[in-house]
Amino acid sequence: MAEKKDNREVVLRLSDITMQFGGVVAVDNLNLDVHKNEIVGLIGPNGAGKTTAFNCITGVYEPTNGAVEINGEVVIENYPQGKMKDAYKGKNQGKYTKALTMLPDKVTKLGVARTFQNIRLFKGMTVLENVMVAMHMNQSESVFGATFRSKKAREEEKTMREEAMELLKKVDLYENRNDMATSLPYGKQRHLEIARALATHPSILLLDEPAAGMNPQESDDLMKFIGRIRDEFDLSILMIEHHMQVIMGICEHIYVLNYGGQIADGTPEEIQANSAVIEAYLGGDE
Amino acid sequence: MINTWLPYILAGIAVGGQYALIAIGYTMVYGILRLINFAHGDVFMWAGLIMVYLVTILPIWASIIVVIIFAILLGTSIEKVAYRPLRSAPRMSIMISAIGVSYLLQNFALYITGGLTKTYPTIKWLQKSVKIGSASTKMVTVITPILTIVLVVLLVLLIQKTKIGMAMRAVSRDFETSSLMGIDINRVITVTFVIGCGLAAIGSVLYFSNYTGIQPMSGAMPGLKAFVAAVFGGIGSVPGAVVGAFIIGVCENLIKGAGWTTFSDAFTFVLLIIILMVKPTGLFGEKNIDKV
Amino acid sequence: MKKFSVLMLTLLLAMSMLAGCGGGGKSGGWDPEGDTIKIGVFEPASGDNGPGGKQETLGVEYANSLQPTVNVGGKDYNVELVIVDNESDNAKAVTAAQSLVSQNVSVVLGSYGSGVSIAASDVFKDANIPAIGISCTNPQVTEDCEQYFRICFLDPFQGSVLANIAHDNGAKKAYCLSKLGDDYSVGLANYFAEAFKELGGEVVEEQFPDKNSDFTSYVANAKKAGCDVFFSPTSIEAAALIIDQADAQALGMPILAGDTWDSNVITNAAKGKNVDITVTTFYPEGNSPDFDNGIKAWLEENADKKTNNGGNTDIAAVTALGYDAYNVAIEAIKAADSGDPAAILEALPSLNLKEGMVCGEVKFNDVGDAEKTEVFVKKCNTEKGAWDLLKVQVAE
Amino acid sequence: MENTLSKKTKNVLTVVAIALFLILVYIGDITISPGSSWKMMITVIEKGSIFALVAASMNLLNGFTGLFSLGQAGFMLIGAYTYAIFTIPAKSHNAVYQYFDGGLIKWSLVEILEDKIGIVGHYIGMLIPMIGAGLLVAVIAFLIGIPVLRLKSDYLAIATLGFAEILRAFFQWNTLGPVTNGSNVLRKYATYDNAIFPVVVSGICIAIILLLINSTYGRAFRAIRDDEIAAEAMGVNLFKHKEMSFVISSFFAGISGALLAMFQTTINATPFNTVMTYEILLIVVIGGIGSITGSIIGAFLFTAASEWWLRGLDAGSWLGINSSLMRPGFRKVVFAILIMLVVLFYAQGIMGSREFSWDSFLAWIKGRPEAIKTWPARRKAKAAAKKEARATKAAARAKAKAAKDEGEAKKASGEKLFTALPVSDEVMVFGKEGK
Repeated sequence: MAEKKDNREVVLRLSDITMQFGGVVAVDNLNLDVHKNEIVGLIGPNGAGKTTAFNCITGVYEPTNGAVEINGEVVIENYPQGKMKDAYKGKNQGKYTKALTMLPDKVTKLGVARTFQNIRLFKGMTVLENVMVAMHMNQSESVFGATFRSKKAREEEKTMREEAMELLKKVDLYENRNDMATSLPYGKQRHLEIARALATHPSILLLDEPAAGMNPQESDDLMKFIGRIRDEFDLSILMIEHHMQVIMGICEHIYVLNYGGQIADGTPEEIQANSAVIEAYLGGDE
Repeated sequence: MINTWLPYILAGIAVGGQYALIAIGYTMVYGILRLINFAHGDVFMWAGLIMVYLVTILPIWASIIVVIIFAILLGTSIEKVAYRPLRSAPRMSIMISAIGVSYLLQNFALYITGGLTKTYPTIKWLQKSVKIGSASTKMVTVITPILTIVLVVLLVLLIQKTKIGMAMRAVSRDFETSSLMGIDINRVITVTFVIGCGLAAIGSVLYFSNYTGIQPMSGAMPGLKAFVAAVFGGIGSVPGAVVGAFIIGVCENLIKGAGWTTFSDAFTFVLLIIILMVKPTGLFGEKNIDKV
Repeated sequence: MKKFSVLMLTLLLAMSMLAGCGGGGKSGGWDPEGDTIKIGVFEPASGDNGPGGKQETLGVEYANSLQPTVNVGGKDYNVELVIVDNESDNAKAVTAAQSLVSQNVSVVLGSYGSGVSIAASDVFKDANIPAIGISCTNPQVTEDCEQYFRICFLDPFQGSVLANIAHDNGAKKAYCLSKLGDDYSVGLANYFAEAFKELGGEVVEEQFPDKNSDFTSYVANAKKAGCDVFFSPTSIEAAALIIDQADAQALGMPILAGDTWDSNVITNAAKGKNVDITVTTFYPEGNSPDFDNGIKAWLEENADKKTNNGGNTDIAAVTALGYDAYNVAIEAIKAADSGDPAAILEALPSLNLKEGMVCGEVKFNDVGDAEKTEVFVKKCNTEKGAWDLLKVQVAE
Repeated sequence: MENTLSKKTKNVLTVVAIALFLILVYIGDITISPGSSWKMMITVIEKGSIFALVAASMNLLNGFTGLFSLGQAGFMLIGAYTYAIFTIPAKSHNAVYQYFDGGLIKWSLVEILEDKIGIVGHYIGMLIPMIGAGLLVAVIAFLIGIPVLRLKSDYLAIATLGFAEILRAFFQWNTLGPVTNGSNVLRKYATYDNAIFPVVVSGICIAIILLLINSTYGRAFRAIRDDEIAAEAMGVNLFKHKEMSFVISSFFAGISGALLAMFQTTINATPFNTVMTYEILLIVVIGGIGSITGSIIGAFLFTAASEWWLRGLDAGSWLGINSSLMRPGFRKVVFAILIMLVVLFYAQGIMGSREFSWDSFLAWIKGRPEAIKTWPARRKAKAAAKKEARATKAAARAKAKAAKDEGEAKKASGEKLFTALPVSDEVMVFGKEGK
């Protein structure tokens, strides 16, 4: 594995992350770094454990072993306990001794926002409301004040609305702000998911197959868009993607998973030349 | 000591066996459709009610057969009319539909019976008094657990060994994939309802032979308790439902025996909440992982 | 503007709320120009007390068939019965009563079951319509409700009679089983327990919840506690199940119950079983041969009425009381010489009826209760499936 | 959009409409004589408004937060008892608590405050226990919520249902008799005199629920309803918001319980059973899950139909139709069938998830003459569409059958039915486009 040299600070670090469901190891000893303002790609064939890795970072799953560091602080850590102690099939058992868990909303509050592989917009709400939901966590008025429309609540609602509008303008959805989220065309729904994630004021953005289902023209636009928001919002981005065009076009560093295990990492050029990766994609047996 | 508690334990085992026969319907339907079939208890009640009217024109043995057929037809038609059209609808809608069907069955029974309690026909053999140790009880108390266990063993064999049983297991594991694999989902569901309602009908014969009054609400409480038994045993698991039902039956009667009669029904729900908190998958259930 | 309108609205709401607490009801009207006088029948046709309510309604209907008109102010009016089902449910009773009031009834008869009567009493009170309780024996029905009268004896009396019967039969320890949330049941059990304790007895009290159909454990509890008598003032619904279990478990002690058990449902359930049932009641068959024969013939004529009576022509005490209640109402209308509820209400306390009453004379005291002094004690003949009159207990 | 009303006009319209309604109810209750059949309407308005409140509170949970809870009857029970216990006049205690030596609490808040500050105190004495009832219910809901809100959909439903039943048994417990009067009725407590009282209280409460739903918290609730996982990923604390919604909903259920106690004038625990919860749920469904307006309309329709309009079905004649089928119980059968029809064929209910607004209302009114005029044409079009749909369905069926036959033929000829899905077609892209 190629040693990675980067002087920027590490904002997200996965150490020995292993996720085992019953007897199946979905993610096997994943080590990954995302540096400040870096765009990192996570690729691998279907079922390689990419989304599971995302779920471990965002607190949806508790990893079976390993730790997640966000901005230099360990926020998630676990080791095989209980029944898993004997059933554990991964590496580095015993290396971790703490059990730190974090719910997804807390992870989001730490500045890690995500999108979903199968779009998960709020169906019963308008585009604008979808974005405003993501700002809810940053408002400070109590439910009582909000219900009875205290001065603070009105001000906060107003700022929220203005900010959401602003954001929608940036992602070209301003015209659609009052449409139902599900009535948007597919590509715009993807944009909205990203806009919604941005509304949580993240420093790290996790994109799960943002270009899925897009044609070359659309994915090209998306690529530019991702680059633009990275600069505009000062983001570090970790993305899962199957469109190699996109991955190779914008990622500075790429990690490759297969059957849960990490088979390679490096710059796009290195990955393209890596024989293990080619084998994984072409299928070694055939 | 044992003599004092014997009648309660006997009653508990009997009623537990009857709950078990109802609970199987709940657990199988839930296992496959992920639906609490609220109307199941009312199908049970209707099986009892129809028996009352049938014995006036048919001999007892024939009535029992017709009652079982009737319950099966009722259950499967409920599924066809009220659940099948909603299969792709949100889970809440199908549950509401189940509650609606339950409401309809109860009110229809209310109309038919005029709100009066109907006395269940006497099946002499089941209702004759027997003495066990120092306690005297009805024959049905002795028959119920034996019959229940025999039926459950047969059912488990059916699920484990036959092709349709395999299909049922597949569907309960993964609804969509099994339908892609060419399993006729509708047929599997129909068979599930046939088994569930048939057993409920047998349960009704035993239950109402023991507690001979039937009124429109007669199915509601046993239904809820049977459902709790199914959850307790691990929903989707037939042996689990049976074990759960026996435990609930016995505990309920012991609680009454201890003088806490006000809480005999509430106890079931306390048990439910404890099990949901401590081990939501029940005694024999399996863990499900939500996909994100 | 928005603020202003919100303020206006709040003010308006606040004002109207205060206003809502004031105000009051008004008396209903009876139209003398018409040709009918309506009598409301407030009885359960479904729920726990459905069977009893239906039998009571039969008595009213039979009386109505004998005397379908009443002469007021020299004009004959048809008496129309307006029957509503209170579903044996305290919550539904209020609206059921309200629907009677809204149909302009002049007087209300009923109900079987004390709970629904208590629940509805405020509706009749607000509308100022007289109500005649038929077999609601709980004292609370007529207390503090000037509009509620009653033509049967009360539970404290019945309870002490029953306690005496138990005591006279040598019982030392009594098992009392009542139904949770049923005022009649809990009330009578309480009066019985009080009286029985005064006589030096011991009482084990238990209650069973709504919708319960498994009485196995209660019967077992009575046996376990070593009681000498099983007292269960319950609805007919529960009664049949209790009898069944008592037989199956060989209860081995006499069962004692109140007026509700005086029904052919009980005798049918007890037929051929090994149980010993004694009840107290308002009327024994055979006390008034004219009435007995008349109603039996009437039941035979009307198949659906017979079904409501449980499929045969045995006469329940509540049917006889229902018959009396209708006649009391007619007499009250005559005495008031008006179909106006207020006038009838005024006329009722002065009534002193003996003629035509099959369950003894009716004369109301200050509270509005007819002072009945006779209690009939019946024992179930399990061979024939019929009631045998044991004795007539007269209050001192 | 050109003929929408200004905000100002709408507010004026709302105020006027509500004021008019309240005045009508108030005057109606005073002037309509008890013997008039219109009196039933007043009763329906009282009961309907109480059920509108509890339905709205249930909708807040089920329709707006996506929590399928069936505990509403249990919460109403606590509310009703709390209110009743503190407002029974001192002199009536011995009569009410006759089996418990007059009970433990021997005073009435209404009387105490009335003595101190006169008639105003009387009303305050009614309002305090009513709000107290809501608060107590909220506290109990908070405690219940801690364990049960971690459960998912139907498990949550059955657990809340279970809690409601436990509460019911608890309130009937004889040991608590000195406070709750055991299983016996509580009565003689203070009640309102005019139908306007429950209407106004319910109205205020429903208005608060509406305000909540339209606040940022309401948005968070709806986000949870639409997609729990996404909501959580957007920083919405699931447990906190579910608990919030559960507690607030229960608070209003408690208030409506107190109102129901006043309406009924006597209460005991028995009727607060699962059937009552089901009825509230059906109101919500008829009105439309996710529409407060719908819940209000549903509540009035449900109450009016079951207590008033359909009563004739029980008595043997209805709308001039006489039938021997119409005997006691028929009303409920008809009613249950109507409900099933709504559930199966009109699943979105009356309002769907829409709310009332003057614009749509006026548009609807304006649309009526046109709609009536074009009705025959639309009916024709509908029939044609139906026919077409039937035809397409038949065609699809035929096609499916053909496909099936083909499949069977293939199976017979030994061909594989399922071809493996391509694992990754990206390889091609990878080879060609890589930099």
